[in-house]
Amino acid sequence: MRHAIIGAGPTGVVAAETLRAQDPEAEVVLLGDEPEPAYSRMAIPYLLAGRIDETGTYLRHTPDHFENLGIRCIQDRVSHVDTDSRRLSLQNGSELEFDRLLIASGSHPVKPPIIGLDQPAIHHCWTLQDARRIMQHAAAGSRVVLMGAGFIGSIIMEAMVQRKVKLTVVEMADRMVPRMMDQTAGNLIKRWCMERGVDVRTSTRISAIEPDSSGGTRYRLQTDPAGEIAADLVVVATGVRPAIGFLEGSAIETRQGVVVDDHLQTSVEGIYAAGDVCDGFDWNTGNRAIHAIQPVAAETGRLAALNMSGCNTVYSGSLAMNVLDSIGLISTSYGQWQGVDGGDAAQLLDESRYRYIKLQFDGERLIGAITLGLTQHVGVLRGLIQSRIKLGGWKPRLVSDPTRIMEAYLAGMHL
Amino acid sequence: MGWHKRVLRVNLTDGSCNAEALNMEWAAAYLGQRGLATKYLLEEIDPKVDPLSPENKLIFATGPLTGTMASTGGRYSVVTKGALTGAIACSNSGGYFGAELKFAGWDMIIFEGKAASPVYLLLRDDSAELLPADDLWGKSVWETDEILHRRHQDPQLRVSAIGKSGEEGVLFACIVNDLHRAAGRSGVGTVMGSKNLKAIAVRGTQGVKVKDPARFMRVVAEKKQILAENAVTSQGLPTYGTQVLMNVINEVGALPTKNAINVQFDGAGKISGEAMHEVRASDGKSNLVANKACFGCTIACGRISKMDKTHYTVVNRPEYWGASGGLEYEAAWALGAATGVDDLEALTFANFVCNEQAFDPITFGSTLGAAMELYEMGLISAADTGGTALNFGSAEALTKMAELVGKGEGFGKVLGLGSKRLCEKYGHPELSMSVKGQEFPAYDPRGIQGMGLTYATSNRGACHLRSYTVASEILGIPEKTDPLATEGKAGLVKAFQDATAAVDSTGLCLFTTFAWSLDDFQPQVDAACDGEWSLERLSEVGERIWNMERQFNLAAGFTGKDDTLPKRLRKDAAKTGPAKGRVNDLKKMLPEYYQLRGWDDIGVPTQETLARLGL
Amino acid sequence: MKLSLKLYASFGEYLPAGAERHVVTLEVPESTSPLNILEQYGVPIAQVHLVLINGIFVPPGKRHLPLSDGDELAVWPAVAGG
Amino acid sequence: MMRSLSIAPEKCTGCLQCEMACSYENEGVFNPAKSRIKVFVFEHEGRNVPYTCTQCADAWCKNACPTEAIQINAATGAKEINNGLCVGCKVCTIACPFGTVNYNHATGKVIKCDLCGGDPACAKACPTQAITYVDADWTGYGKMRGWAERTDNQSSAQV
Repeated sequence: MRHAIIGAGPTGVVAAETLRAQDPEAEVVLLGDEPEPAYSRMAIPYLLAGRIDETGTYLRHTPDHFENLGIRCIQDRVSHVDTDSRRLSLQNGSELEFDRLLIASGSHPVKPPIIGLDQPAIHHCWTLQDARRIMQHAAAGSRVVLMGAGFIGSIIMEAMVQRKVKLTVVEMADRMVPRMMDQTAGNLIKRWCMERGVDVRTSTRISAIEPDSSGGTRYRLQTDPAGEIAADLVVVATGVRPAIGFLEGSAIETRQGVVVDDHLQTSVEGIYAAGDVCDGFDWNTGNRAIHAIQPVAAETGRLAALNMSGCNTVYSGSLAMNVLDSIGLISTSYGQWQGVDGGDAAQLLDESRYRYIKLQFDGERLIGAITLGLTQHVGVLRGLIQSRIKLGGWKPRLVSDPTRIMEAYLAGMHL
Repeated sequence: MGWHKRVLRVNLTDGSCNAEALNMEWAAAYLGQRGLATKYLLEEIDPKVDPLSPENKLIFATGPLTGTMASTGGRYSVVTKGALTGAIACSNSGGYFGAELKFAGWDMIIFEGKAASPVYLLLRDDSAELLPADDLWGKSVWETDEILHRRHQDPQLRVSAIGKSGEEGVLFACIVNDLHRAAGRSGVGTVMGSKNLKAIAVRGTQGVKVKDPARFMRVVAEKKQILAENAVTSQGLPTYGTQVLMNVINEVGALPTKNAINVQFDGAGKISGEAMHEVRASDGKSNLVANKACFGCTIACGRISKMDKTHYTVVNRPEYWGASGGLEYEAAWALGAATGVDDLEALTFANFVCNEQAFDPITFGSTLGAAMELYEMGLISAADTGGTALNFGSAEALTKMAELVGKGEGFGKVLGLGSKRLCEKYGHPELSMSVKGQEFPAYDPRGIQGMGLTYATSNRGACHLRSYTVASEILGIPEKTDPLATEGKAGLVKAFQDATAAVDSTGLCLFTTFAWSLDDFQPQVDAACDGEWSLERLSEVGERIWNMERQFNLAAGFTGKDDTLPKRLRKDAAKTGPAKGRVNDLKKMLPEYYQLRGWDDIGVPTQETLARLGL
Repeated sequence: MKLSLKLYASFGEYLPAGAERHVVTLEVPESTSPLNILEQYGVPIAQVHLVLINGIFVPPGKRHLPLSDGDELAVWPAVAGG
Repeated sequence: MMRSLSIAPEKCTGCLQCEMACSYENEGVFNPAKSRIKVFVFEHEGRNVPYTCTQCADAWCKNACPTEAIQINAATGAKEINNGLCVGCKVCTIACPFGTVNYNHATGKVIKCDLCGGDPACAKACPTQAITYVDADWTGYGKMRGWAERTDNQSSAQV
């Protein structure tokens, strides 16, 4: 039995290890297209900040980790999947047969339709190679424009601040991290960043990037509305999209990502998908969703591998959640933080201290939350949402004081 | 080490908060908490000042062992000139607040002046801010606690606050932290109210360090083991709390009853610690639901009670249905025996109200007892009280008056004067069961002679916590003495007073002394604090503190004449029990006491004594 | 002779049926001592701390002496308060 | 036999000796704010609940860690933070549904209970045996496990 895994990110690595643990005899092949040991994109901001070196980004730290586990690693890009002959075509021209396949190809950064993007010193911040290039250009005092204040944009701000660059952040939406934070929290994060010397411009669109004819900086960015921004380096962080291009023409059903069933199996038997690429379910809503986040990457990688090895395991969906550290201000979001029709919310706001907690309820259950400035016991929000605990008398107490989440959770266990 | 060596000085008049270095010379002589704060007060205010004027200061002080792992290391004291007494006031409290103050990096907070409008202090580590409290003014301690937790989004915030009684000038208002732990006596809450200071909310994340951590941990473990092996501290106190004394003290005929007209109370059994364990007929539950520790305490004597929801006081009032601080012995005595009320639930309710609105149940109960006597004499009428009949034994009178005092309304304003002023007002000053203006607690000096000397000489007015000779005279700790004898009591009182002053300056709880002696404190202090702390030095600190407090009172205008007892205790013999026919023989003990103290015959420390103690 | 036996705090469990508020009236032979009674009711002597007859403390060395008619015997384990 | 921390909340008096012992053992200072075990006080109910990591078998924190910084101590079974590998991304803090992995601003790393290498200071300091370190089979973790299973949607494997 040969298991092939496309993608050597966290999903692929967890899946490969799980397959090995489940079946010592099976052949496990891990395909990655980057010329690096398996590493974590999550760690890149810390590399940029100089807190770790490249080895600190590696997913596994034992030398010969994969070799010792008998996992064969191939560094190449898959160009086509033939579901009939169960064969992968690789970019170097060779082919690889498989019995079971996991698509864990992750995401690609989205390239916005802006004139002048294909010039030097304009980079995504996605791969280790991107990080190396950014570090080359992000010297102290240089002017850096960060295009996009989503999760990735916001998380690399601290690194940029630590590199002492002059940083401008440009975001199309009306607030920072719009897919993770509501208006209140997004605005607070913006104010926080601006107080730390970052020029944040929301509701602003970059229309073109032109060389700076005056020679003062490398580029001048045209924005709408209002004016020009000078830049020596532009970092493009305008979102990511599932990497499914190589599946074109295959029998595997794709929409936004690769469509899977409740066992993470695709439309083709024996072929599974997991991680960022997987068009799965939101556990909370029951709707289809893509959760391109680290915990889901690891969870789905493991679950898909269990199913591939014959251990029938139901995938009941993933919970959206995220944690963001924007220059020291820590925020989290969970589940349906926007709330649902007929649900109700509770919130506490202390703008002066950047403290915010918002809870969303559907009846007696917690279904989503946003926090700002909370670092203690924050995970229990997941526990409360995911255990579907009926809060009973604790709901009014949480409405009155939303900080008592840990007590609400423990009350169900111990009182 | 032990100390942070930092004092926060808060000037309420100009709104400034400034850090300053702790005077380590004074710390070396007075240790911390009670002793050190009193030294600051003595140096910084004129003892003659009106306690409710801006010139009085209010000091919150921790000890060097507060916030360490020493058992019971969570105490703090509030030191000021007492509103009730005009004497030195030092009220000690447990709960979590004291340790939190220490964790924030401070040994002491000195409040001076008076805020123009209500404020509270928000103290988070180094950050100290005075914030407007207009919206908190008029709120209870319980409401204030809840609002501040929510407002500052921190479940770990520890709040110490006054209730409405302290705002309204009830002279025995106290300061309540952690909802039901109180710096209870002498009107320290009234002083706080007079300064327009509603609350202190503190959160500390800096921790505490000690001089020799390895030795400290070893010694502390040894001493905790002593508490764990002692029958009182490992069994008696956790199971029955202080309230186990109700039957003991009634049995020995030393339970002051109905304003000390009697020394035994028929209803004692119904309001005892044992009764708190009994299953109620009404709801099948007991009054007591748990025992609770203060910070760091391995004894856990605190009572947590839940009321009977069908009791007349709380029907349709769910705010009183939750668990909260239950009856401790002194409160149960004051609210019960002193007033003749034997309804345990009514007592529990009144006690809840004392915590909720922050006033001292001892002075309240004793004052109500005096008012009841005046009422039965026909000197107070129902018209005065707003229609409530103040008969001895009336639970309704107790609970109604508790609520009125809590809010400082109606006849509660009059009761809020304390028994001394109340009895003077109605022409019978001798009916106030007080010394230096403060009501004595739950031990009748006719049945426990040493307590007569204790009350008469206590620097903060009558009090059991200045020399708890009950331990020896009744409980046999450390050894049994005869409660009806006067011989040897002067020495006993002095020894207890000095040791207690030292213990109250460490940051640890006096209740450990049921198992520990000063020998057990010494190595803990020595391992934690800079310098060498021998037993002799620690004892001397205790004696020095006692004499310093005496100096404060003498300078405030008190004299040896104030070292006395209410006439009733000296003239009216006990009617029942072992002390039947006896009065308190204070005059036999006092001269010997002065002599042992090295004071002259009018109670003034001699120059020799002062010089010996470095005063 | 008749006497009252009062067992308090954790000793309450050794009281015979019919005790109310920790007190029971007993009919005992003349010359019965406090120790006799405590043994009879199974009170663990090692844990006995306070023994009062009519409110007066009886030291351990005198707990074997006979009681008198009408005496009230009250007993506690180690307890304290304040 | 693997041992684990057993919590009996009904015995807890709320003294916080465990928090002090934990912070002293792990941070060298008496400072409950840095404790890995936390006592939650339920005033209204008169209950105190000590709470820390249950070292759950299929560790959510460990699974979510992108840098292999959470590792299992083979001797104790504890899930331990390797500070050298932790980059401070905090994903484990949101992934742990029990809320027992916390971010420490001062160090930029996360902290969690590591059973003190097999001799937990909290259990030693607890004066009432509300926290004990016992054979894993005896812990009465049933209730906790039940809860974990309810929370768990990732390991409903039908093996």
